[in-house]
Amino acid sequence: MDINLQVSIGNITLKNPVIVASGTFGYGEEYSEYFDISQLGAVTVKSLTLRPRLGNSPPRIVETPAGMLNAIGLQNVGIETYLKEKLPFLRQKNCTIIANIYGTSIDEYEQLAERLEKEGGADAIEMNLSCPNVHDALNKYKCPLIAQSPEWVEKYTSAVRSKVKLPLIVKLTPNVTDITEPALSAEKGGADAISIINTLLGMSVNPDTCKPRLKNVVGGLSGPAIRPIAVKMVWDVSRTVKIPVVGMGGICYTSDALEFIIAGAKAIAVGSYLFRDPLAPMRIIQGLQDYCISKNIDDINKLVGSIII
Amino acid sequence: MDINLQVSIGNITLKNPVIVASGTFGYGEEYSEYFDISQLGAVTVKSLTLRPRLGNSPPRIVETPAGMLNAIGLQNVGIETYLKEKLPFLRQKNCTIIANIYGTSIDEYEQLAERLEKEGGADAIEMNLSCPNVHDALNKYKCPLIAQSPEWVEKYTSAVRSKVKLPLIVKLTPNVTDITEPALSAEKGGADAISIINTLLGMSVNPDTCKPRLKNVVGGLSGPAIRPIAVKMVWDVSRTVKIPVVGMGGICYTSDALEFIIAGAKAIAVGSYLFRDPLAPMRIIQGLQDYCISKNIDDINKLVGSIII
Amino acid sequence: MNKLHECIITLHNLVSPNHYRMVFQNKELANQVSPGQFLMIEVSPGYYPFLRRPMSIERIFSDSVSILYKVCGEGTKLLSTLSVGEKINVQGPLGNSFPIPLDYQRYLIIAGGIGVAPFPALVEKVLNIRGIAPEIILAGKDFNYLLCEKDFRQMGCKLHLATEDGSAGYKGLATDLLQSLEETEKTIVYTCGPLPMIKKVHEICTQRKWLCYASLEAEMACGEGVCLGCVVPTKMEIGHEMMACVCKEGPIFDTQLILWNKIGEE
Amino acid sequence: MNKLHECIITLHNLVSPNHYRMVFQNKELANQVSPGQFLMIEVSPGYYPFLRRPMSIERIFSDSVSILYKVCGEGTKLLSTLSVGEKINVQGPLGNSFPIPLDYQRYLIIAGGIGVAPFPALVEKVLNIRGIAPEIILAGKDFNYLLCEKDFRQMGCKLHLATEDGSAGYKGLATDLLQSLEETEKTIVYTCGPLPMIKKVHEICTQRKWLCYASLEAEMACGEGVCLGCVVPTKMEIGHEMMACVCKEGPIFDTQLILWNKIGEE
Ligand SMILES: Cc1cc2nc3c(=O)[nH]c(=O)nc-3n(C[C@H](O)[C@H](O)[C@H](O)COP(=O)(O)OP(=O)(O)OC[C@H]3O[C@@H](n4cnc5c(N)ncnc54)[C@H](O)[C@@H]3O)c2cc1C
Ligand SMILES: Cc1cc2nc3c(=O)[nH]c(=O)nc-3n(C[C@H](O)[C@H](O)[C@H](O)COP(=O)(O)OP(=O)(O)OC[C@H]3O[C@@H](n4cnc5c(N)ncnc54)[C@H](O)[C@@H]3O)c2cc1C
Ligand SMILES: Cc1cc2nc3c(=O)[nH]c(=O)nc-3n(C[C@H](O)[C@H](O)[C@H](O)COP(=O)(O)O)c2cc1C
Ligand SMILES: Cc1cc2nc3c(=O)[nH]c(=O)nc-3n(C[C@H](O)[C@H](O)[C@H](O)COP(=O)(O)O)c2cc1C
Ligand code: FES
Ligand code: FES
Repeated sequence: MDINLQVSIGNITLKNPVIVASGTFGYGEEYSEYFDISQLGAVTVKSLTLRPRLGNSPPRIVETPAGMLNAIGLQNVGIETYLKEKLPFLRQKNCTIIANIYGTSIDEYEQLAERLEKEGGADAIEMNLSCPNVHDALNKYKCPLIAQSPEWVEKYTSAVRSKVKLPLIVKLTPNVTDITEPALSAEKGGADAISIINTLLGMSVNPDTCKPRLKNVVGGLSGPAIRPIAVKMVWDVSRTVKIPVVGMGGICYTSDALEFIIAGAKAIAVGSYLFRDPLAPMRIIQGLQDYCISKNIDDINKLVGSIII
Repeated sequence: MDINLQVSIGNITLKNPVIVASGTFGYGEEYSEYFDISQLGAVTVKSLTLRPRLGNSPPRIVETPAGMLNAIGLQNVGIETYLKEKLPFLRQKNCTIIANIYGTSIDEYEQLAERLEKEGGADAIEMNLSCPNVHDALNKYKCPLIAQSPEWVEKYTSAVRSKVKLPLIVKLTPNVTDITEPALSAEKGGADAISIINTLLGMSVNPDTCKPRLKNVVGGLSGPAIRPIAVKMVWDVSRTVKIPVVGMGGICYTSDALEFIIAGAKAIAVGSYLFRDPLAPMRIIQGLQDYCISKNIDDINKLVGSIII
Repeated sequence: MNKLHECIITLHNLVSPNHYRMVFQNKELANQVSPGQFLMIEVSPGYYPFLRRPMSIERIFSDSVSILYKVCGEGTKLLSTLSVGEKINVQGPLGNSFPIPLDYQRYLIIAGGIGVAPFPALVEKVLNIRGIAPEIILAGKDFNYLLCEKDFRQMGCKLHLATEDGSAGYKGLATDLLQSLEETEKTIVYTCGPLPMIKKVHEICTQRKWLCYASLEAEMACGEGVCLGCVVPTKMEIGHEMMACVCKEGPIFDTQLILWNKIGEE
Repeated sequence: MNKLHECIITLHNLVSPNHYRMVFQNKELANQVSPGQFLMIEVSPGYYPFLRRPMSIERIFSDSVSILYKVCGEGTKLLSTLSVGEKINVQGPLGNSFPIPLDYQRYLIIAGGIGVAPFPALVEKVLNIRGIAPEIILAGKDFNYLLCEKDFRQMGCKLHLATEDGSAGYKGLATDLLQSLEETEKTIVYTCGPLPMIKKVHEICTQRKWLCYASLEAEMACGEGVCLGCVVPTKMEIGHEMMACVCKEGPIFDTQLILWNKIGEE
């Protein structure tokens, strides 16, 4: 049986629905020593900012039950170095590239998106409106995120939308009362897809020292621990908006990817579990293929949102 | 060294800060076969409603990575049976009792609280404004919770406050954008303490059947998986309100309890981990004692909120 | 009465593809258990998996207990890696046990697949207090999965075998065999296995006015009636529906009390 | 080049209280590794724990590799329960390795506690390419924790021992011993151990103008420079602070490049 694994997001087509999540795959070089990364549906690069960022002070990560906290603080090479030094590698490998961008103002997001489009730096843009690990000194630990305000989500999205033609994916935070609100705003703002979820805010304390384990005090929780929360939000959002949902949060195995797809995700991303098993995305691509064969499904798109309530 | 483990909540004093969480200890009978439950700081009973409730259809639970989802739907014997058949046992055992109540209107909460006070049915009342597993048929899967609206939290709290003198604990949901808002409302409404966190909304899908694993589709996530989220919320709330915080969410060992206490919880509750190890609360009481000795702390209250940032 | 037991594994064998028998020693536990009850077993330390695993008691010895289990997911896989001599934390005994009314001559057991697990202990007890060997319908996918056959023969039971592929005994289902059994005698039935099988057994028994007890399964967290996670809809309370805990009011139920129409098709 | 290896455990011994040596076989891996590099080890299947554990390479054999580790938390405890013959998934080699400049006569190693782990392989390599046995300051809490002492003696190293309680060698710290060593020779220093020790070694080396390489530790998720979790503040880029990944730019750093004033007291 010939199985179609291709899925479309905006006007691009991914070979298969398996993406790697921003911040867990660098710019592709490292894990290309482990497998042929062109086999992926797409590579999402680490969040890019206008200027290089140093990131937060260490310790930046803590392991937690079935997951981890991170407070990297968007350390990255900056867009210019990306275009010069990282992009050629990804292009040479023939990857579908999703460039994840982070700005501190609408203007910065616009600049980043325009620069990417102009330089052919991406096949799609993911707007990270939901990084929990950056905050201004004034509001140090409250860190309100753009994605926590539906109003701002729409403003940011429509601003960037008006500047570029590239498919636009808006990445939202799970740290909200109702995820469908910012999702609807992103759709209204002209997004081509919603990606959920970014990490959940969390912290950990070392009882021996009475100090937080992360230097930044608060970090973002990822990994299988958060999977049920992510699946629920994917289900909520996919029933609410008409644009595709990219699901992520604790995906390790094929069965996890299937949960998201059946709940309504058109594509999925593997994040922290890459650290444990860099080959996980390849196993999942194969697993999806096998599942479709065993279930006699000729097109993975038929599986999207096929949940029976 | 003589260590003081006593902590006060409103005008009651608990022998120690270790409570058992509502819905994970029944009405005390079962686990009293495992240990002397009068040793606990307090016993929180399963949410009580005016009339007995059948609860949701099975399956009601699913195991998840380092946690579980539940959708019990507040099955309980109802307040009258509680007073007649369950309370005498708890009283005879000399337990400090926190009666957790759930109503579908302000009026029901008032009735429940008054009835409890009148009958001596509790030493403190915990208002469950955050159960994710009950919803009206109309709004089936959105299930807005009282605790998601700061305004309603204040209304509900002050209504019940005006009716009873018993210490009032308000239990909030983590499914909000900013937990400090409902916490402040509860404080304004006259609560004596905040208890956090109730479960996070989640779901799980069986890829073999394409059906949700819970009959109720959505359930509440508990267990160590959510601990970092809970610790962060305890830290947020305890810096914001003046009343004590009862911390819970994934507490298994002494070190977990210490995380919450150091982050700002005056008391803590053990929940789902009881299912794994019914003796966990006793181990934690002993562990807190040992910790204080090793750190030369003569009063556990000195540890509350002692986090060094 | 202490219900948390550190046991020592004294035997751990593969008994057929994917199926293991484990015997663990703990006199206190062995002295408390009755046929039909179950245990909640910690398959590994730490959080993975988070919950204990429910397992029926297969046989009861003077100072030890055996379980018979099928590897189906991560928990049972981890269980299968434990070695003789290792310790294992066992909670129990939990739940009710098989009622053995004395006014029967025919005790009939219908077991499908791993559903056979609680029956060796039951057979021994019936032999003990009634001096009668139960009659058994033992069904499985193929001859590999007719577990405990030898044990039952040694105990003197009359056996009816059924396999789906006909590789041993009757080719077909346990319930077909049940249909073909004589109706005359006053019979009490005990059954355990896949839910559709139990339901069918219940229907046949209802027709024949045979008393039927089934050992049910449900996902469990506490095993103690505390979490209310493992319920099954019943008419145990007269007049209205009651959610009964499989772990507390069960696992053994009079099948007449179960609200079959409220149980999903799975 | 494949970096994910299924290895077979061929030896697993308790070498002193709470400390184990594990040897695992995999020719492909053994052929790739250099002294100073490390491995990310899967201590158990499933999610508990979620991350791999970083471990230095202790010695390199023709078709196997050894690690030396201390049990300190759940991960290393689980590791210690594995048996000879079992399989273990190992990622590596990762990180850089010890530079061995050829223009030195004196190679000096300062190891505190389990910090000794990467040095047996280094000694062998220095012997190999320089024909000189490094001199070693080996320090520990008490005589139990002077790990690898015998191995180093067999390799012909000059050893200076220090224990905090004086139960073997000098009573005091490794750095006291270092202070007391002669300054004359052109010396290159390699160190690994508790961070305060490394910092003190760095200060002494700075005074003496000795080149000093330290093997650093940091909590790690990926081990591959991908997650940016394991950084240490450095001046590796001229003119401004640079967060270097211990797993990629390290674990071996020229201590002059580390921004010591930006490293917390723990
Ligand atoms: C009272 C009782 C007695 C049982 N006796 C036996 C026995 O003697 N031998 C035997 O092989 N099996 C028995 N089972 C079923 C056994 O508990 C499950 O096969 C086992 O829990 C599966 O765990 P897993 O981690 O391998 O599977 P997974 O599918 O990975 O488990 C995931 C979760 O689902 C639960 N679960 C999965 N299948 C079942 C099931 N059939 N029933 C209840 N919970 C389930 C697990 O406990 C766990 O919480 C019994 C179940 C009950 C309720
Ligand atoms: C490059 C490198 C090489 C190492 N080589 C060795 C060695 O050869 N022998 C040895 O005994 N130890 C070594 N360590 C330290 C070892 O990795 C930790 O002791 C181990 O990860 C602790 O795991 P745990 O689960 O037992 O402890 P836990 O405290 O339960 O671990 C919790 C989390 O913290 C991390 N962690 C805890 N302590 C450390 C630490 N000191 N360094 C890095 N992460 C830590 C764990 O990896 C885990 O993610 C090395 C560390 C690094 C970074
Ligand atoms: C170490 C780390 C770094 C991350 N960096 C980014 C980032 O730069 N931009 C972003 O949008 N998301 C970032 N994320 C979030 C992931 O892309 C993903 O949304 C989240 O981790 C949930 O998926 P997971 O549970 O599979 O990891 C990061 C996550 C981790 C663990
Ligand atoms: C099976 C189950 C039933 C619960 N029932 C209630 C309830 O009736 N009322 C309530 O306020 N909280 C209920 N909770 C929530 C717990 O009291 C607690 O807030 C939550 O589980 C987080 O703690 P934990 O991670 O330690 O379990 C229930 C939790 C579980 C797991
Ligand atoms: S398993 Fe908790 S009530 Fe039955
Ligand atoms: S551990 Fe991920 S970058 Fe070093």
